[in-house]
Amino acid sequence: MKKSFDRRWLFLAVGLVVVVFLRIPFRLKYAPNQKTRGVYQAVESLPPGSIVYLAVDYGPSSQAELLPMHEALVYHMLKRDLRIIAGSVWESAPPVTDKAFEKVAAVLRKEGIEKKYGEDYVNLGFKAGLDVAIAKIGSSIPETYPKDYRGAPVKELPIFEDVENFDQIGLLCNLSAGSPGARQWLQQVQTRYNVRMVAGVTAVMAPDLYSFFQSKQLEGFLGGLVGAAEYEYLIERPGLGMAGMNVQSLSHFLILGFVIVGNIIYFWGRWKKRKEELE
Amino acid sequence: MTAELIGVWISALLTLAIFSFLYKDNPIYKFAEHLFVGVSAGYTFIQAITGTLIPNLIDPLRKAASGTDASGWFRLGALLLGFMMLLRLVEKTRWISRWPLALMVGTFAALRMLGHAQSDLVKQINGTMIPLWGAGLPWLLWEGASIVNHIILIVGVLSVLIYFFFSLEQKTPLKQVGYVGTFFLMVTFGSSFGYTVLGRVSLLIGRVQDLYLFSEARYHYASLICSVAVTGFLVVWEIFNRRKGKRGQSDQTG
Amino acid sequence: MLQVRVPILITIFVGVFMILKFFFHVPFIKGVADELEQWCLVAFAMAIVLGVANILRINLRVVMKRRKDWPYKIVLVFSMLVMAGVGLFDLITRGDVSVGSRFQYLFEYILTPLSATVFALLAFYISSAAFRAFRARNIRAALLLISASLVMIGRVPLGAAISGTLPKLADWIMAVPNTAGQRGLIIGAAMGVIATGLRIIFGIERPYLKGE
Amino acid sequence: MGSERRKALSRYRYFLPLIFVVFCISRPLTIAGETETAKEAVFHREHLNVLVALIVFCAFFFYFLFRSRKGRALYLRKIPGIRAIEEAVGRATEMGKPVLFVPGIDDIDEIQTLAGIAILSHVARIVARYDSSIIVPTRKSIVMTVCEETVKESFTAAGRPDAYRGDNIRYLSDDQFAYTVGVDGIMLREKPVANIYMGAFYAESLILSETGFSSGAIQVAGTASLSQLPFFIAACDYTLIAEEFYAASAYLSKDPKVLSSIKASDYFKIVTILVLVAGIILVNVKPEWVEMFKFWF
Repeated sequence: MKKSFDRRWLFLAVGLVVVVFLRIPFRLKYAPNQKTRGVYQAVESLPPGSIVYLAVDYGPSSQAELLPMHEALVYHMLKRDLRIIAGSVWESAPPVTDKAFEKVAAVLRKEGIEKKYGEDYVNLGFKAGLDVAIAKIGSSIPETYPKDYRGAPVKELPIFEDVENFDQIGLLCNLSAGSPGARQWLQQVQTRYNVRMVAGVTAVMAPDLYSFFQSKQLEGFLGGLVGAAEYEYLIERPGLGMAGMNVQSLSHFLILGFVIVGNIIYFWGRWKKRKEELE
Repeated sequence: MTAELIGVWISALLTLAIFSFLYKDNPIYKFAEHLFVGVSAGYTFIQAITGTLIPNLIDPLRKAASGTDASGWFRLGALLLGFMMLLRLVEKTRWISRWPLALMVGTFAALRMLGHAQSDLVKQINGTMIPLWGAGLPWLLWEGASIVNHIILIVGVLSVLIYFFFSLEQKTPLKQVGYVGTFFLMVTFGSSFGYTVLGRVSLLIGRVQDLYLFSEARYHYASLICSVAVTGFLVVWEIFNRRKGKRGQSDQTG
Repeated sequence: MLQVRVPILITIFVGVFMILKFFFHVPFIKGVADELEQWCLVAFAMAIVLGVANILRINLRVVMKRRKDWPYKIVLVFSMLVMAGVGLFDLITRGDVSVGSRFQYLFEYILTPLSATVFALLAFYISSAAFRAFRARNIRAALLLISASLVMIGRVPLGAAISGTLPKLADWIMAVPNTAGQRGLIIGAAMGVIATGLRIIFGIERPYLKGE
Repeated sequence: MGSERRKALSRYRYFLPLIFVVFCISRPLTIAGETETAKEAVFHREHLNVLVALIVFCAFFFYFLFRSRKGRALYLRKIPGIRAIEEAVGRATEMGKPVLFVPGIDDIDEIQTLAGIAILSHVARIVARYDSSIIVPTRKSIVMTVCEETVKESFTAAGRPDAYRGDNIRYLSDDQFAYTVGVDGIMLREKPVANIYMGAFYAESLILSETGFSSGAIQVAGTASLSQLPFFIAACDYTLIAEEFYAASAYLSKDPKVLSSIKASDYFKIVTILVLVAGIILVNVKPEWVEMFKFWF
């Protein structure tokens, strides 16, 4: 085994693949799995006018993974005339929520659909208290958030006309990058109030959610950028997720190649050493 | 607009400065590194004030002082604890800080222990009591409940538990079961490795997408100019180092 | 006595109190336990001052003695003071540090790109680890590698393009053997937590004050 | 302080939890009748299972404690990673380089941090005995404080209070990656030859172990953070997995009191497995009883 190999060649290879292929898109075949389809079907199944509670629990450092699916979900929901109440128990999340709403509203405006703040969507902002805050939101939304992120009393907002708690919420959708996140929402709200729930999480968190999907507590979930891309494919609106998919695919194969080459070198070295010992 | 423009330029420069570490440890990187450590320490400091001290200490005390909620006075105890922590700064009174430390350790050890016992132990055992026969399950399925999947699940959980058995003597048959457990552990680690690769590559894609965004004309090609500047600096620095002779040992990580 | 015994008794007392709160619904116990939790949070926050003092002490000493890399330490201390100063200034003048404040500006354009980029470095390190560290030294290591590879290619569209079975296989690995291993690990770890927790509450293990 | 009083106090130490256990058992019995009618039950019924588990655990614990006091040795299998810690410190001494100990990146409210610090106290003692030095970078200021206390006490206990250097227990930064970068810097510039990672880890595990791997240091890791274990397994010489990690401080201390808690968790595990198997059989044979059985979980 060559010890003197400079690992910076590997860095260069990865860097080049990402930088170059981000600008050279090619068509890929998507086969969204049950979890992704579950999220899509959950959103599709809601009658227009239903209210979705969007729990945004991630900050700018996880934007790369979660913002694409965040935008796709908000787009899909608003386009289907669902109304969204968004809140967060992460301090750095509310600006991200605002950003996603503004961006999607602008896109819809271009398509000729006008969506209004306070009527079709609202950002409640941050609530301190971690798990405890989630439990409180579960018992009463307007009591936990007397004012929205812009300081307006929520009871005066049209969207809150007949919303008290999760009995009036059609779907709970959680986007999370850690704890508190999907697990806590499952424990504190989904189980207690038996509300329908879907989630979108970072890839590192995704393996955790398989058992909740199996136990049918979650109707579906999106894992990482791939989940976002599959969702964009389902709603037929390519975005940041699909834009990154070719690089994502190629990088995985590149890393797989590294593993294979590394092992070939390793076994070759072992074989040579054994041959030398025999001689 | 100008504030945003300056911000974008700073972001682009700092992003590239951190990436320059991939070449080797260098002054630009070190600058960014120390900036990062400093800024985040300052950030935490402010977060502690706005996130905890104001809502959990000052607000209740203020309420108590104004007479609306007398129970707020209890928070003086918290203040006292905090001050006891700060007494560490003086050598003579250092030991006093052990009291609040003991309090915190005791509180959280109990809280976590109970939390784990409830959510991890009990719930996971409950989740593993699954039907094998009689429930009309299909034999084999890719997704969802099937007899084979359930058998594998149960065997996996039990064998991993046995692997963690510390009183196990050598050469007992149980040892073999524990060995099977390690197979399950390795598959678990492998799959979480796979998913982690997925996530990290996505983050890199996110950064590069940002750099492409910053290289647009409206930002005056910030990332392009910054990358030329960073590369230029590295070249000059490298030449300067070589001239200085070989005595300067490099901090190369490669 | 005051230095060793009292802390141990405090730990035991508080630990038992928290356990009582978990099992019994008595308003008095609940009230005291909740208040204790709040005290801990506040003491935590006040300890940040200690951290800052520590940073100042260590770095200023390096600067004074002109040790290696001392100019960078000035950058560190200076940026910390600026960030904290801007935050305090915002707090006093605006009353918050949320969107639109100078503090938020520094956060968005300095801290966010820095931390996100360091995160992104992980993609490079993973590829290097893949090449140099992930060896099929034995059957178990081989198993780790094979399952990692299947999940990696099964989850991306390019893998699905190669064969329709790959995504299914990747999903099966995640849902069945992975879940089994996770559960075993979680249950085992919970027992470790209980053992450690009890040791601490009973005062047998006191990491913060060893020796008597 | 008089040894008499110390003895009395140390008995008291076990007495308190005992009172608690008795209390726990007696309370629900006396109030069993009223719970049905009371609007808010005094005893949290849904937590009964945890209570039973804790009582079983404590029972095993006291049984083994009692047995070990009688002088019977407790057998535990060997864990290679734990021996490796001592070897790593030994090598650091030979080369005159420091040992780096990372107590995870979580705060003191995480039990993994506490377990890591318990291990630190043993490692620091070995370091003091070998007359080597130890660097402990921390991410939380309270963890720093606790580590200071721990290392100082360990050096004192080893008879080398003079060798303790406060500068080596450092608070780097609260930000995860600023901290990581700081530890990387220590690895590159101060070149420790033994890196020991014990505690809760997140994304930084890969960066730390990769940098350590390329610097050629001996690396021993221990964590119960499941998603980070693959990286430690790949890049470290030895890794303590989940429960092994929690047991490590007991192994290192060789104190019968601590060891008996490991024994207790082993026997508790047997009970768990039996309950699990019973549950699975019940689910299949008498599904109609399952709800009653599962009520306990």
